[in-house]
Amino acid sequence: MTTTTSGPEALLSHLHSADGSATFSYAGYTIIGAVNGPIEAQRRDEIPEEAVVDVVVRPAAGVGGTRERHLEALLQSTLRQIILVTNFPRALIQITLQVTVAPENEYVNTKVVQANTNLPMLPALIQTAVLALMSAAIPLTATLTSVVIAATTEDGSNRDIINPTAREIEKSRSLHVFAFTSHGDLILTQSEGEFTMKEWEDILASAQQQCCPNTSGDVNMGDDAATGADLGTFTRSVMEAKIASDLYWK
Amino acid sequence: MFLRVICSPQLPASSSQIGRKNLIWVESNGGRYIPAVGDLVIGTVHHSAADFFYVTLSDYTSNATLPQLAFEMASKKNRPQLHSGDLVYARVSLANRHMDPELECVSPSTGKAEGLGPLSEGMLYSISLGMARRLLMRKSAEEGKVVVLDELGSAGLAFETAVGRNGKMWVNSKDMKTVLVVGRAVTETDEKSLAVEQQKKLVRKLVKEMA
Amino acid sequence: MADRRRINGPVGATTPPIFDKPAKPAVAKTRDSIRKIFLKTGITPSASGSAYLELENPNPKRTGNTSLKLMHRSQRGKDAVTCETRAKGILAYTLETALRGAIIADRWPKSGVDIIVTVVEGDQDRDSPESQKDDEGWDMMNVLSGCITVASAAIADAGIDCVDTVAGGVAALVCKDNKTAPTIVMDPVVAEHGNILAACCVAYLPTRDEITNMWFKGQLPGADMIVYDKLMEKSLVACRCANRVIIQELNETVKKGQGIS
Amino acid sequence: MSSTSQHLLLSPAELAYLHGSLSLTTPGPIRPDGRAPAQFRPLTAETGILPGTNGSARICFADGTEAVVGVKAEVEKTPVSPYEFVASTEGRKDHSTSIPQKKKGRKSKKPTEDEETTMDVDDEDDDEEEAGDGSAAVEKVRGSPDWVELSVEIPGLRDDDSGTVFLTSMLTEALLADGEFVKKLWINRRFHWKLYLDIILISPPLSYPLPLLSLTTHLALLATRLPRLKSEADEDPMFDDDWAAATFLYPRQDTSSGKASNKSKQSSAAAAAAAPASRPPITLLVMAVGDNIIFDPSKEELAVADSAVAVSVAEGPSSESEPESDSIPATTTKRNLHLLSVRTIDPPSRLTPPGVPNSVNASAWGTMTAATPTTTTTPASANEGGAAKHPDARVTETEDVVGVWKAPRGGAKFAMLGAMVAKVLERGGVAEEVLDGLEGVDLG
Amino acid sequence: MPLDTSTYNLALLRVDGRRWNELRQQGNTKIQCIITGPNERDASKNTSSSASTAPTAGGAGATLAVSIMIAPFATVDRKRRGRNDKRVQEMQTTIACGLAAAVQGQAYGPRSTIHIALNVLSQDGSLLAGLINAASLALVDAGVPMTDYLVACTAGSTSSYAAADEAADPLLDLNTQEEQELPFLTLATLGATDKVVAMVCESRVQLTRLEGMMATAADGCKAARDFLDGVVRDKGELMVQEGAIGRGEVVSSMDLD
Amino acid sequence: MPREAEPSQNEKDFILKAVREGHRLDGRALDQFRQLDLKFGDQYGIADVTLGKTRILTKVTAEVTVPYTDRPFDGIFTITTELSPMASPAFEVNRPTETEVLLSRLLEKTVRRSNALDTESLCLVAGQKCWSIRVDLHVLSHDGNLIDASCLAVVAALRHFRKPDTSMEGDTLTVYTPAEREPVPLSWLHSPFCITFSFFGTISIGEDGEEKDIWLLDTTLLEEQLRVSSCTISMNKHGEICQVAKPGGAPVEAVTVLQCSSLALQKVKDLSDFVDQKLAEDSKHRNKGGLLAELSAENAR
Repeated sequence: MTTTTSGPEALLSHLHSADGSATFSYAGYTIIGAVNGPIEAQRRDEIPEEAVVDVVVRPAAGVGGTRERHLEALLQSTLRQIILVTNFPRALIQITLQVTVAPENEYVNTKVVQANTNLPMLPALIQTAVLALMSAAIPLTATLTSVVIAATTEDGSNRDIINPTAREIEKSRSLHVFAFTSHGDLILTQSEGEFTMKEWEDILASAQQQCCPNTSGDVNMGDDAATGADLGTFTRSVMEAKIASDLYWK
Repeated sequence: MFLRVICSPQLPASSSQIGRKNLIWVESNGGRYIPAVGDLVIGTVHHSAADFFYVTLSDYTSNATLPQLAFEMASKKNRPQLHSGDLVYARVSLANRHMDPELECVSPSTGKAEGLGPLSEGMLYSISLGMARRLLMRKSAEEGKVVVLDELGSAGLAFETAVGRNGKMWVNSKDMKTVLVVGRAVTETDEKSLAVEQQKKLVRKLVKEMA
Repeated sequence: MADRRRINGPVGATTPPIFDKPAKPAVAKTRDSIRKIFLKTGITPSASGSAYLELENPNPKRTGNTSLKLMHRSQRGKDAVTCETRAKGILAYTLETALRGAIIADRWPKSGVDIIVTVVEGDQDRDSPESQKDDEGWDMMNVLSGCITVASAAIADAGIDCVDTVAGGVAALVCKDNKTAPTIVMDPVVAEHGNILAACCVAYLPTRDEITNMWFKGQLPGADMIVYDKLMEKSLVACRCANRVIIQELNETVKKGQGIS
Repeated sequence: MSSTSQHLLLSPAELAYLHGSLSLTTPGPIRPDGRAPAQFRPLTAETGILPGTNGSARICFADGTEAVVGVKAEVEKTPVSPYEFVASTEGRKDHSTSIPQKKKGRKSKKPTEDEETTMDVDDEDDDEEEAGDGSAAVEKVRGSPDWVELSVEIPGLRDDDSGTVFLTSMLTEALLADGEFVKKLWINRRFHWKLYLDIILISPPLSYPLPLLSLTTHLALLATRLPRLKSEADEDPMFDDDWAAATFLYPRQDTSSGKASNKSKQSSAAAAAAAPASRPPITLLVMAVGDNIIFDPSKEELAVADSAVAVSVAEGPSSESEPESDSIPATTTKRNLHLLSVRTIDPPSRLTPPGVPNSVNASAWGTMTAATPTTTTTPASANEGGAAKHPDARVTETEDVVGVWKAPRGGAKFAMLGAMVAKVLERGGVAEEVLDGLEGVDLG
Repeated sequence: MPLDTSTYNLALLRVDGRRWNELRQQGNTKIQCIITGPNERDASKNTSSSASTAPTAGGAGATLAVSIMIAPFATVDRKRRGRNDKRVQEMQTTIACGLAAAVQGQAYGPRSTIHIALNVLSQDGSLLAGLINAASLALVDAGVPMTDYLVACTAGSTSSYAAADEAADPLLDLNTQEEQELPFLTLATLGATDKVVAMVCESRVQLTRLEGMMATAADGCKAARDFLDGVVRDKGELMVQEGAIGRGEVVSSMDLD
Repeated sequence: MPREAEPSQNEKDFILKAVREGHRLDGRALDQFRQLDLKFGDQYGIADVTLGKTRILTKVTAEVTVPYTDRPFDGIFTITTELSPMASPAFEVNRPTETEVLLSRLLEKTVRRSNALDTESLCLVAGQKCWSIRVDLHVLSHDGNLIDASCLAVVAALRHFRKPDTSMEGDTLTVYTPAEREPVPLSWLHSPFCITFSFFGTISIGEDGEEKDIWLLDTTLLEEQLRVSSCTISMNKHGEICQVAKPGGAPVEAVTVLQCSSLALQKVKDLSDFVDQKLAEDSKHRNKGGLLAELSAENAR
């Protein structure tokens, strides 16, 4: 039932000027993330006991608008939950997320200023941010996995689509984004459209299934075509690869 | 049981196992240098105040302080004259999340410089934290698997180096070309993450070019 | 961290409706009275002081909603309270002038007051003909006087020491049509009076009988001061009326407070 | 305001001295630069400095503050809206009525006067007909505020800086307060002049620039000329290319010669409704220290001002029929000044750091013996502990301590404000003086 | 060669305590320049936010802060220009960096700033050149030590870029009209030398044409330098006559605080 | 305020000394460019340029809008360069730094004012409808010579871009979606490139003590921090100068500028060929088709 064509791909620490960086592409999105920090925060921003987490989301085309600001707000509040902000008082951790490829709907000419929904991009942004943070070796309490699910009705029967395409989103009744920590806790949920509490719970369940199929944390559950890629495992393997390459000489 | 993974740019001086439960440290090359007591660092003097030098360890971070008396034989009467832009090789004497790090260029126990102090002339290269860590290992060749320096040395090049935990390497030699070669050798080893054999090849190549 | 970045609003702004003929005011008010004022303090718990003001309903109604924060800000150079009023530039500037006189600044060294006035609905009588847009100025006076009153209530509510509660009032020289002679009215409603010749808005400290801010504009005939003085007096009366409301409201608040303790 | 004029630091002693010397009643205030209370700073002025503009002027004060004003005019199509027609004609009629009324009989309203006023409305209409409005429609010359665009540029200040905005609005207000000015821009029913006034403070703001800017603007407007209209009635306007033939926006006249001369000029002027001999507004800065009223205060003086107001006046038509006119000595020109707008300026003194007598030192608080509070404690501050704790402190704060200057608190007395305005308007007063002065500048 | 700088107007020349200003007029281009300072570095921070700065003497000297204000009425058809118009900012930077090469900033110490406020009252071509000349003239007048005048001039080339005819002869000091039609460049040299401090060419032109244009411009610069020098000397004599020279000394001593 | 650490005195001295003797840290010749790479996205109008450690990504987008009233027969063409903290924390969002202003101005002059893109061809209905072509330039990694790399990226992206096809029946304008009709390329007139020369003072050659200016091409960030002045020359391979900018800085002999300009022509020709070749490769790739997924993966790198 998934529409994901290719599995997630990631590339870490490939930008030279940033402290940490990651390129993540999945479900039609390609996003480049860079993390700088901990660096000196500007006086007017600094928090005495904690690090300031600043998120910048930049669209591929056009200057950021309300849409990006909204995403930034969501990301900022989510990420500072998992970053050990208290480790770096008065410091600034700066996360820049550059969208390079967003799925285009072949059937409409998209305007530069897209007034359409913010949500579908969120999971990709979250993944990128987490990877970039790890590449920058910023202490985290947990990693995140996130998924977007569209609830659609086709010939009477309800159907939940994981990682829907632009086309499917158009048709969907409601759209939901969830993010879970690697402990399996729900850390972010955003929904828009029309849905009943019951529906939401079902979707939550399938999202949980998708993001953290096994909160117990053993790794041997790899990609499963039926449920789409297991991002938790993916994140882990990416990190393992990274560490391995860092310590190639050992 | 789930292991809380915390990535940190460098291993804390002693062991790889921290007292805290459910927590291990994973080394990685990336990230920004975070001062830890005992680290040897190379800093750039930013400016000097009444009895402190303010030293930059890395871009965009607040300066570390280096007391003007924390030098060998330094006294109220004769203090070292360091100007903005000078390089200094120092040890982190105080690192605390709530305060700017503090440096020293003298061993508090012996009162000797032990190689610390201003670095004149030469060239400063930026290297990854991982490479810095490897170069700083007691037996960098065996443990750290960096043989370029030894190779260059045995190739008959005369040069001196100092490595800072903050991802800096200082190279000096009478012959400018030598400095260039050493610099390139290390940085390429770092960027292309070369294995021992490749390092040797690289050195041979560079030395040939030089001649 | 404070978002200092540009926010592009949604594309395609909406314009307010314009009705082609002015709706007649529901209640005709005598020219020697001001519209009834509803004032309530302490409506925004998060702020250190706040107030809400609404005018009696004959259209158009104006409501100011002030929330106000007293926060410790390190301000090098200034060792006194400074008001930062965020509103329409000029309005804010004038309001600031009006309030600064009342606040006893040196009681709060090195700290600042942020006064945020939200004009929920202004007198801009949208349903009057376009041609009245020139009268924006007149309307601004009404809004300003409201802002002054509501702000001072909020300041008092915040317990910031003032020499007295400031109150704003407007009086105008109007004439229905060019046949009848112009008359002076308090608290003019732009829509009601076909044409306003001059108006003046003052911020007034009744007990000290002092004026912290005055804004007069319009065309007064000749060099004679009489009309001008009359206008001023009238607006002072308006201020006193407004002030009574403030005092009353504040007293009630105090009573409540004592009632609890 | 503190942003508009650079903040200057004076020692408490200096402040106390300034305040003291300025508030002397006998022999009157002593100003740092030895000026008389109603004396303006010497200034040099010239016009027509910018060939590319319709009018331009440059004034610099002796203290070095300097401003340049350029006026540019463009022909613009008038949007035809029924409302504007109605409103503006009314507006205008009312105005013409209001004048004679107030001039005589102090708002005694007898219908007869209304009669005669409507009459003089009519004959003004005739003027317009001469002025080339031959159209059958009894169309009155009218104007709309958005025919004028005024911009102020202060070095080092952003355009949206509140100070700049305030200045802009005050200058605009003065210009538009009486509907007269915009009417000068009327060409015919379909077209009007769009006038751009760009006011630029060249030097850094050494003192509060308002008066300077206003005077410069006034001068520039005096010097402003519009090409002579050649076309008839409502057809697309055609203009005389010959700049020499261009007519002044404010018709010139030697002040003594009466109506006749300027009447002829006027009929030639495009803006027919312009009342004879009317002059653009000027805005003066007046401040009060103690009981003294001081004009054109310098920065230092403002630093200790109790209150300051900006008063805008303009000169309206001066008609022979004025009863008072005889009483005026022949030497003083008959100027008929209108009060256009008054605004209190936030005196920087409020921000000037005060000198502190020991009694009010935070350390000394509470140690003093209580006296009866002279100010009302606001109910709020009463129920709020902080203020109530040290009422005695409040006393000393409000009491003046000799030799210590304190930032003024509260506002200005009603009478004082009135006096200030009156002083501006009085015959042979400062306003007239200034107007005469500017009149003197030859318009190159 | 015709250099239309004949109509300088020094009527407004004024020297007082800390401010000097100069009305320079080149053709119909009318520029006024005011030098303020040197004063505390941080003063420049809050006030002139839109100014472009450049450190002199490799950061060891005073900083130059240049801000250009183009009056809305300067051009034929009035246009309002935003403070941070990129074109203006570019010119500011060019002037700041250009002057930094000439000014002996170390006389003032690193924490001081010299503000150069340029007001364009009327604009008719060769704007950048005009601005540069005005600024360096004002700097000299302000008694700021400089190695030499920084002088600038525009040079154009007849016939459009497409035609590659070598016959096209260069011309000097263009006005607005010429600038719109012909390819041209602005050249700023250090005094009478051939040393190029700043060079800006914004139009499409054959590479072969460059040398000719530069040569012409360089000549123009020399002429401009001589002119500026003349102006300064005249004023010097004037001051001596008026006995104002004593005041001049006060001024120069004030600079050094 | 996050500030960039100044290079230490040792670095300054050493690099200058090395350059005077004709050496660079990475062993390049003084007039040698770093490894240059250019990749196109699977969507039209995305160019990803890598020059040593400098990396720049440009994306071109088109939309139908109303032309400016003062030029009814022209389309709208904008290049936006917003440097994000990604390149360096020194770049604050919406606080254009001097670097940014100069960069965007140079691109403006090089690409826009030199009519590389025929804006009249973007006009659909005079005074009513036209194409608005927008180039967004993202600096992903900043290690010097932003200008040259950016210019190349912009030109490449524009030449790679395809805008939706349109047709006019009577006075009704139809814009076809990619699904309906294959998009069409822009009408491109010439390809200008920027070459930036960085000057490092002079050395005296020969015993007559004649001074000669030293200059570098394609400087790294460190080198740029030490240069005394720079000069950017833009031209196309036909030897037409589109723009020359030497924004102040230490003076340089006029002769040197001329020498630079002729050398620039050589370099421009190389770059021009490089881009042509890459474009050719890409189109060949596309014609094969069916490899989009692969491409996208490639693009991510």
